[in-house]
Amino acid sequence: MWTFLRRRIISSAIPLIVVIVGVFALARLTGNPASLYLPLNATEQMREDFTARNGFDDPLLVQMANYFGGVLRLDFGVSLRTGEPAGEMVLRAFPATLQLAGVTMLLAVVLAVIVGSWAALKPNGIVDRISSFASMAAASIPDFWLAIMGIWVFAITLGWVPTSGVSSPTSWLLPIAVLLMRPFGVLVQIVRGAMVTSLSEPYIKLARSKGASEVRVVSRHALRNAAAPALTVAGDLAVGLINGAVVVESIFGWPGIGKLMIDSILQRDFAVLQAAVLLTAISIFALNILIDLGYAMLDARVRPTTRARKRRVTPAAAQERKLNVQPTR
Amino acid sequence: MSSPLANPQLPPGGRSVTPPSTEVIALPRTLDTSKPGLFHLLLKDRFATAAAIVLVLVGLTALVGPTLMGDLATQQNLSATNRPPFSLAEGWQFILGSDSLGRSMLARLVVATQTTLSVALPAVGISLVIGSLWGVWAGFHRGWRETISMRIADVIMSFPSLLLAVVVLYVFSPSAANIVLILALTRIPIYLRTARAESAELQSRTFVDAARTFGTKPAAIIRRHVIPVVLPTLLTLATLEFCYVMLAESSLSFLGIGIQPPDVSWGLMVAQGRQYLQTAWWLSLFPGLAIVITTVAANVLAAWLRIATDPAQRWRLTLKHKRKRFIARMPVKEVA
Amino acid sequence: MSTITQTVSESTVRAENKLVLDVDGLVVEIRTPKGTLRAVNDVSFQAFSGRTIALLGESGCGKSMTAKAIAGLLDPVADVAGGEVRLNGTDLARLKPKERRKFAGPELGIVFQDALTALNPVYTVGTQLGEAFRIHHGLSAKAAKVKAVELMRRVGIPEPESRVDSYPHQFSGGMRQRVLIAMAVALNPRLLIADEPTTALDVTVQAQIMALLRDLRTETHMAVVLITHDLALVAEEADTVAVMYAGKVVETGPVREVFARPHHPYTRGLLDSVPANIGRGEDLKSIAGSPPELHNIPVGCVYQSRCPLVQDICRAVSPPLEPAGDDRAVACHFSKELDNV
Amino acid sequence: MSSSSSTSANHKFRSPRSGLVGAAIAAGSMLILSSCAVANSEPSTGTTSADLVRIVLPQEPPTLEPCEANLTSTGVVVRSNITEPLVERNPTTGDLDPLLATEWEATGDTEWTFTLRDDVTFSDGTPFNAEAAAFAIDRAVNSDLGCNVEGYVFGDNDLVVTAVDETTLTVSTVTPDPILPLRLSFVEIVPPSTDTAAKVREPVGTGPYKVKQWDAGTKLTLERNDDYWGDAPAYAEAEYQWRAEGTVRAAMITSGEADLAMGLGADDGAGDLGLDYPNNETVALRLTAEIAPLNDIRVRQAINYAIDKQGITDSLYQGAHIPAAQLVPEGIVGHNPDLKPWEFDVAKASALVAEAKADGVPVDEKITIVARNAQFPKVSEMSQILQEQLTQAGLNVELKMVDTSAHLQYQLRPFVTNEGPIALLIQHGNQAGDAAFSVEQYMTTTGAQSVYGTPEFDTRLTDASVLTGDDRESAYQDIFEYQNEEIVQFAFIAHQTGVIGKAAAVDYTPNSSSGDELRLAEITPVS
Repeated sequence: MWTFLRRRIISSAIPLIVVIVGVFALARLTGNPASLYLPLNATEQMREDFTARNGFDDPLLVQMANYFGGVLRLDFGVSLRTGEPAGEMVLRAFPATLQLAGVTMLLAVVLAVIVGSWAALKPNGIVDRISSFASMAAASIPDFWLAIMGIWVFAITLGWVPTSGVSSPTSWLLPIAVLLMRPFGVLVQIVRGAMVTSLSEPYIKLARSKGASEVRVVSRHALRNAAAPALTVAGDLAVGLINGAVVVESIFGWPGIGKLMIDSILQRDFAVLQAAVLLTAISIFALNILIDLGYAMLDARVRPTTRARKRRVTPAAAQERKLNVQPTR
Repeated sequence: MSSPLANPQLPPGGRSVTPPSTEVIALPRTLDTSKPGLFHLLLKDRFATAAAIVLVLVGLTALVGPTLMGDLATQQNLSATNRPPFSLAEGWQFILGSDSLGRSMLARLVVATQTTLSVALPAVGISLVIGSLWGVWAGFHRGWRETISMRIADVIMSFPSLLLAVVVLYVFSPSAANIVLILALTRIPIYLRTARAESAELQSRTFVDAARTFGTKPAAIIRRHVIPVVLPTLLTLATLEFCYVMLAESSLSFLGIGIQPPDVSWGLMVAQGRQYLQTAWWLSLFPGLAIVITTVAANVLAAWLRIATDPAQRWRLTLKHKRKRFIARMPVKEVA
Repeated sequence: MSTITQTVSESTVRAENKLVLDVDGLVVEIRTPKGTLRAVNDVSFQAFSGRTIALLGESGCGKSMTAKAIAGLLDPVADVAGGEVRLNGTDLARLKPKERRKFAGPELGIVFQDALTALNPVYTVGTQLGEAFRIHHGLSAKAAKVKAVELMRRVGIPEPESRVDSYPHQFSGGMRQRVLIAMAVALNPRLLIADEPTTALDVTVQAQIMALLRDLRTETHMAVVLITHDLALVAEEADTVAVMYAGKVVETGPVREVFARPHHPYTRGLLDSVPANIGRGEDLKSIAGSPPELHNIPVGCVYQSRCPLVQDICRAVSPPLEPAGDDRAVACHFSKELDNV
Repeated sequence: MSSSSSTSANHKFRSPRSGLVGAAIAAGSMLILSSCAVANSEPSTGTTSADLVRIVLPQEPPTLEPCEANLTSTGVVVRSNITEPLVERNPTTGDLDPLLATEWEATGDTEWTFTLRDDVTFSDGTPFNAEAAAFAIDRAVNSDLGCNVEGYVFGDNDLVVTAVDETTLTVSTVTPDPILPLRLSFVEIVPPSTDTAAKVREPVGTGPYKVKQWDAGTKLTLERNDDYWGDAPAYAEAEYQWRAEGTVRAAMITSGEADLAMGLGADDGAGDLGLDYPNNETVALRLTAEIAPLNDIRVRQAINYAIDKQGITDSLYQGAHIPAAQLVPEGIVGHNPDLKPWEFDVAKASALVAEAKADGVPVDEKITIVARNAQFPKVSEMSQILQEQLTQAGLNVELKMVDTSAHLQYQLRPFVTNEGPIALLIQHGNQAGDAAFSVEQYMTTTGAQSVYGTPEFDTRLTDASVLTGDDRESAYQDIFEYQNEEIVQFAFIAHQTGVIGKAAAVDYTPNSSSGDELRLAEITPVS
């Protein structure tokens, strides 16, 4: 298990570095932010001062070397916009997104498992048809539009929840509901497909032949086997949640990392953008490792302990299972 | 003839003998003999048919709509802005109301169809072709080619695609072509992973081995034996990706770096209509509905395609629904 | 029908033998795209404690479907459309699912064909073995595990204490099949259905598995229904046999007698096709043609298209299963003539 | 997390102070959150109390550094609330009013003398005196901090600031500067304890409020400065939040979650709760008059005739904007009340274009309208109208929407020069009240935001800048007339009107500077 972890971490480090270098280079290509931060009538001298002060006139490689040197000392640079250390800003915003995304993902999984399993019990039954349609629709509504509609209906017209902010527990409802849609929609279809497959496997018959109740058959035998494909897509969905968080956090004024990233792109606040990307990428890789571990825990056959039959399961490798999933009809 | 039991030298549990059965009664096979055409199958499924009709209509609209209504879509009338829908008072063109510049919503939706599709289809197409070929190649050869390809896929997938698009579109201006390219780039790993997995599995199969034994070149094996098998899965995936790309385009428009005015796409219409939500709801509702309906139709069709292109499952589509206590519900692996 | 079952039971009942399973006129229908078809058509047989009855036939003849119907494990597209399945006098076919579950395990066990797919890959063998005890006896996980170890020892799995925590994929095929058998006999059922229990195994392991089943039968006096297409296996293991063809029983009787003097041309055809029954140098015979497709069963006798003795009556009238001598029954218009061919 | 010992906590819900997220899914999928690190323990929903006024801004202030206060997002919080300048401009009358300085006069060609109040202390207890004022001006204008106010108001020239005695301050310039007091109204006064090497995020000042708590990303709370030298403001606390979407800000007013919402658009949904006010912003097309076909004045005139200014105002802004004829609106020194907007006359425009074409001007050359996404409400709609109307006049017009950073490439020197003729949609706000601030930037040949000028025009501009009083006023009025007749670098569209959402429970009358400087002291509860 430790060998597996170590290999996984080492192999993750390379993509991580590639992501950071890529963002660093791309960000520099968006142009010198001097005009954004200097007065409109700033002189050439002021521009040069600004550029030199922030090191934007060094060759890209030197800038990059300086940056990575700083990162190794946990110095992520200073935000152009606020003058605060970028690392601090990112660490402050990160928990907000983590909480939002965590609760959303948890709910999405729980609800999708319930709805997906229910639908899989009778493929083409009424529950199946309704949930299929609902899950497809849920996954295809533009999130920003849903967010504004949600505010209009539930906050303004009905007055049930605050429009936005993080002021009260009920503030969580709308952002979560909006963010929930896509992962829920996708997961319902995955769970349903996996459950249909799983429920038709011979081991379900075996369980029934032992007199296992329907609940036991579904929850213990079918679901445990269906969990693997769901877990596989969970990683990609979590990355997708960051996309959603950009939009949702902007609209609801959620002080998270999605909004911080988009703001820092708009404001060419490179230090903050890089720190945010770094932290996001690290957490995504951590998540992927957790998913691998979860995968191994769920299914002994892919457990990497047995060196004899080593079969490393990356989410990529696991992707092939996803395709074995039965279609939604 | 002698009785078998009069044959004591038969070793206990020894030579097991199978009766000379020539044919196994398995439903899929028997029905496969009738080979209903794909189109014929489609007609049997009401939902899939409806979905297909929707998509064909959307496609036709995109093709001919702009020539019919292109002028109408740009014709401004500042004295008749934000007219509500479902009224013929202003003429049939305004059946879906008018927008904030007094242009016909109907005409704009029609023109937007073309823009939307001309972003979504090429983006899906490019990523499908590149991702699939790359994946098949990587999976077929395995080894370092596979490893490196999968690492690249990991890199792209581990960075939120929307943010990547935002960064890239600030570097290069947000033109339709750039949007297509960046969306295609971020979605390549999806096909790459799938194609690789399928191809890796196929390359170990007997018929591929057989072809190898005959000295067929890898490229030819891939072309003749691997791609035809992998294609249905990838096409199904592409249908789903079409939805994703449409949504991504609308999110980019919301952030102000998608399709730029005066061009118009559904996503842009939703994004721009959001500020009129309380005064002119139809500005964002209709294009939003267009996105949802098209997406759901594509989803339904993808689901259907997945079954229809799978010979082992195809027969299920011909199953008549029976309103009985246990309607046909689980796939039956075999009936024996 | 009752006359037949009567004769069979009278002949096989020994002093301690009791009627365990009484299948009477069982009909199973499958819904398919081309309409409903009968996979099992009016099948009747009985099983007695301490005895083995074999259902013999080619793939698709309905024998497995019969087994699933008895065990209540039919696929959703299939239904029991008629007949009775009485287990110790209770008609299982009429029970509600909840009631029926009480029988699954303590009264009725089933051994599946392919142990690899039949065992749940994500649970340890011990967990799965103990499950029946947890469900029916309400044992704790710990107590169930103790029972699982006992069971494993009983079916001859070496080092059960250490292997109880292994996963199915870590076992060999034969061991997996033992596990499956252990699971079926965990609660000492009165009836054991063995559905092609050795098909997936190689020859030497087959023998071991069958020996195990035999021992268990002797030990617990359970009735065994052996589903198989293997004539040798039937000859070795079964007391009585019911030969099935296209969803129907065409001939029944004590194995020894049926195999020595088949009354039905199909049974005979089967026997002739066994290499061991043919002298060196003779041609191996096979039955020409193939069984009718279930949705296309002809009027009259189901075997008419392949039968060497076919006459006009066979194409018009379906021969009923009628007594044919001691403990035997056959469904053929010309069973008498068969001996003379 | 804040100590939550707010004076207005009596009616508020307080959740347990655990640092963990407690998420539980009860039956019915009801989500119960006991507390969380991002959520404040003081939800501010509920009715307005006289103790707290809640304001929602379009964006979080990047910093509260007073020397950046001419940035709208910073100034709207800082100016006249946390810190104060020596003098302030009355947004209604345009006059300069005393604030920390009671009197000021020109005591030489290049020297001004200010007399300061003697009863003022900073909120940290340090006394305000001439030395503090000199320190603050030095810090903002003469330091290496790169303060925004330095570039915006003072350009390159440093000031010589001298504290004569406790209450007397002299400020000297290199060249005569008749509007130095106005320029100094942008310099917020900070105590000498303020960092000179770096900008500060949470400043100390002499204003009626001081920073109480800043939960970055979430909200910013100011509390009353009890040692304030002037009248105590009505509200004990002010709470700022920020939402990017205008519809959301408007919704917070209608749902009672905020008392004032800044920067709304006409259709954002504030309804009756929206207050219009002139915000001193003017929208215009700036034409690259040296690139064909825009180098022909007839084409530039045609563009002016082709734009239906009234139509745009009526259809997009419900008539609240005012069709413009010049760069500054009424109320700014130099505004010419006699200038009438160019009439909307497509025929005339077409005729001018045709005339130019006949003379060989390449009027078919593609002209690009460049506009900035989300610069002001309905900017994209306006751009599309402009494109359509210029096309109607017979020009070949394309529209290009860009983001702020890209827009600046067009707006500021060095300009984008390789994209042919460009009509840049600009929004200019004159916060200072004097036309000089506008014309220096937009009309001189070398102005940072000017793409065209003539030597004669430059002379006029230089001459006007040193004049005072009525001479100054009429000189600038002439300049605006001259631009419309001889230069035509601009096609003016409208003087804008801002919308502030205001809950019924508070009293506030917005003025032209409300968007840059929202004075909390002017907000009172409805009695």
